[in-house]
Amino acid sequence: MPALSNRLIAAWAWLAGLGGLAALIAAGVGQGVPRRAAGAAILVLAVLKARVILARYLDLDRARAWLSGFGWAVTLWAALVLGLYLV
Amino acid sequence: MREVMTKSMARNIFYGGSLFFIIIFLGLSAHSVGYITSQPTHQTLDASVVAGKRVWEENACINCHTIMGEGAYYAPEVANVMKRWGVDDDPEAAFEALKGWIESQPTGIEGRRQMPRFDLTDEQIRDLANFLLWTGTVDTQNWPPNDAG
Amino acid sequence: MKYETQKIALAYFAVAMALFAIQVSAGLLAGWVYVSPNTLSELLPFNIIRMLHSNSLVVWLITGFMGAAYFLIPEESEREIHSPTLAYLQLLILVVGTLGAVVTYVFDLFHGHWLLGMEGREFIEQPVWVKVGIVVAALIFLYNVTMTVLAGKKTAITNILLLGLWGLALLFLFSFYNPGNLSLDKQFWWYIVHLWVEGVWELIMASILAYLMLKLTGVDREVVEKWLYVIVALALFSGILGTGHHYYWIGTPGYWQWIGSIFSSLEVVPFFAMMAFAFVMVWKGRRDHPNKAALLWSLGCATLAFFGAGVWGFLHTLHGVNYYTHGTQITAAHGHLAFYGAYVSLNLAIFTYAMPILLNRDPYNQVLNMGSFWLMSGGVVFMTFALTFAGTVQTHLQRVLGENFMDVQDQLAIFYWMRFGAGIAVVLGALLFIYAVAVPRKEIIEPGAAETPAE
Amino acid sequence: MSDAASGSALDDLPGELLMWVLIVSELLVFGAGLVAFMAVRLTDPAGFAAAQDHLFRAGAALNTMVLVSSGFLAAQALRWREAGARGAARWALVAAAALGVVFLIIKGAEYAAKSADGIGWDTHAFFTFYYLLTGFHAAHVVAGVVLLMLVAWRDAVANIQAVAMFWHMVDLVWVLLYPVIYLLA
Repeated sequence: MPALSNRLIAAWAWLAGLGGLAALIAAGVGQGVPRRAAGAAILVLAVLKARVILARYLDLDRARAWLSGFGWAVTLWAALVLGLYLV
Repeated sequence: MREVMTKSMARNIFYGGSLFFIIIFLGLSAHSVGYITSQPTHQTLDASVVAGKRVWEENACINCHTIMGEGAYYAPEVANVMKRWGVDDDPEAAFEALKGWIESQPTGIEGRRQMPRFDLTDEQIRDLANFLLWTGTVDTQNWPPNDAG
Repeated sequence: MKYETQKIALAYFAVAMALFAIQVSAGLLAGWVYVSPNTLSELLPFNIIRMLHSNSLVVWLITGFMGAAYFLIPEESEREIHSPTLAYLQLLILVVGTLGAVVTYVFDLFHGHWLLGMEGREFIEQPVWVKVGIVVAALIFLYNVTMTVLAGKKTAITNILLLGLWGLALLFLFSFYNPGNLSLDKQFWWYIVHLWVEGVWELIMASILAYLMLKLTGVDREVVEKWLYVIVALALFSGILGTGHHYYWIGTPGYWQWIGSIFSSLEVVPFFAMMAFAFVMVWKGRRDHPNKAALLWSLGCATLAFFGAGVWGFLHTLHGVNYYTHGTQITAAHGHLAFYGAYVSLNLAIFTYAMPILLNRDPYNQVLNMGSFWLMSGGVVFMTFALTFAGTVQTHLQRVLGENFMDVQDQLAIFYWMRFGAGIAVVLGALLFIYAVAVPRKEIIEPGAAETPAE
Repeated sequence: MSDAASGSALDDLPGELLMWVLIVSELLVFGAGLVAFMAVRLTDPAGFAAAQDHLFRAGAALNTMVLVSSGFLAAQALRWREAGARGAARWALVAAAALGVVFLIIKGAEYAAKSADGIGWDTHAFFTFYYLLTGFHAAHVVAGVVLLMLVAWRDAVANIQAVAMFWHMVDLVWVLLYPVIYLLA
């Protein structure tokens, strides 16, 4: 088997870790984790995961301007969702 | 300069993507047919209602009226006309009201929109009334917003 | 004209323009009945006038598309049309069918007859025998053009055009299916109406527009065809599920409200892309084509389609809005500008481009033609605004306040007068257009003269 | 368009431009759908929360792992194919597709459990959105599995790249959809 890409392995590890963390936070809501803070944290984690996919899987780290453009769009979207969640 | 788009790939994406959406659309269409035919209104669809629909079509009613909001916009909505007339729970009254209406046309009043005189038999009027009563019972997600149609 | 059989298009365009004249005249008459309702109310009631107006529109647009196909396919595939005889036979069938439908409507012949009588579902009122004739004509047409393309060069333009025309014909088959359940009837009726105008017709439109851009601007075929794929991809990706915006209130499941709202909101994107495409091509293009009128119609088509089909469609496509505006004059406003911008202008663009070539007389007097563009477009745009205001007032009075339909209509009289005035401009523009392209104007032009004398 | 966009920022985008058009369109569709979901939730927060409790969160978390792992394999396949390792690339694509099937099996089990509980799309507004959004996403997964197998067979670099981009888009949509539908209590 040819060598695996370390950058992709790192991306995969990040995605797995962030996803697991989000699941843990959500599971903790019944056990004392404040609901609103948990919601915010879950959405921040979602934005981070999206950025990892855009940068590493979709190779946008070779086009930084596009990466930040997509990053902003996803962030604004998450802010909108969070706003709707918190009102 | 790097080629940002090749024609063959553009073609493949077009055909593949269209196929994808067509399949989803057909799946949802099939589901909708199943939904419509499982509604109570599908059970109450009797021969008279179907005959009434035919009367509706043969006289090109839809080219003045709307039914469920579709048609011409020259004359009132008819999907809820029986409710507007207050006869939606009484087929006999619905028949009488419709017969009275049709036979009083055209009014000939100057400056008023004229409904033509349609020479319908009592049976045809009864079928048409049943069709309109039936249409009023379809679950249209609460449309129209009010009795004005 | 490089290929002899391109001449077939001339007959198709002539029939199309004759029907165009009938269509706008019937429209004007209907507009007059709106302001003076007793007119002809016993001889030719409103519903018959409207059938003439809408049916002749559909038939002339399709005849124009077919003529356009006969005109551009020989050039694209570098082959003569497979069989000119079949092409003329097909036109004959269409003309007989159209006349048959008109006579049946006007005199209400064979009332209620299953084969000969008028069918009475909106836009597909043709008697069954005419429908069969349409299918036969469509089969002849598809056989003829497909054989031509298969024997010759295959380009993206002909591929997309053929796909659109095949889709048009196949979807028409749903006009033979008329279930007793009104909800089912409507569900599949939209398979024809929506999947035509917001589906396969867009393919035809985009490919003809691409052909015109190729000829008028001299931009590379490679570039034009890539754009074409992007546009048609966007059109079908949004348009197919966009059908959901007709499934809000007809007894179909509630989920269509969300599918319809989201996908049909995106239907504006392909129209924007078409407009961007047309303007970018003209800017990029190095060719200074003498047929300025064809260029004007092409750009006008892309622009008005964007506003009529795109923007005016979006205005009332979200189900929360549509709940109140459905079936009001807002729909009429959208319908008029969308059909005019997308499909009428497209046909007139290809007529304007092709007629001088077919009649072997270019360059020619374009001022009248360009004048007709501004007159007609101005008229339709004004009509659209008048009907949009009428629809807004109607929505408020009837749907929000619950006032009686006829009482509301009486209050809209001023807008209907404005619409009638706009209609006069449109009819004059249409007649001017037909005159400008059909009547040869003998002009002595020095070879290489920079300008036509009329300019 | 290459001509029209010469020297423009579009040249910087890695991969087929039309794939990026597709990615943006899909993000718009799902983004709008999720925002609509959150907006409708405001009309009945308690009902939405109660409905959400019927969801199988552990399965969805597992599916996140499945999809991002599959995405990894697709990305790795492209690298390998570019480096000339065709055999390895093919196996990675087949494995990515297999994980897609695993995703669908878990999703199918989830739908079957809902159905067994008598829950359908019209039980509650929550479930209408749940089925529309996850169902539309699952349809993309089905298409992705077919495409991955297709390019494992017809393995030109451009083909693998386009399909990998599609697959990453499916991933991307899932990491945005999963938290909103399953986790925001």
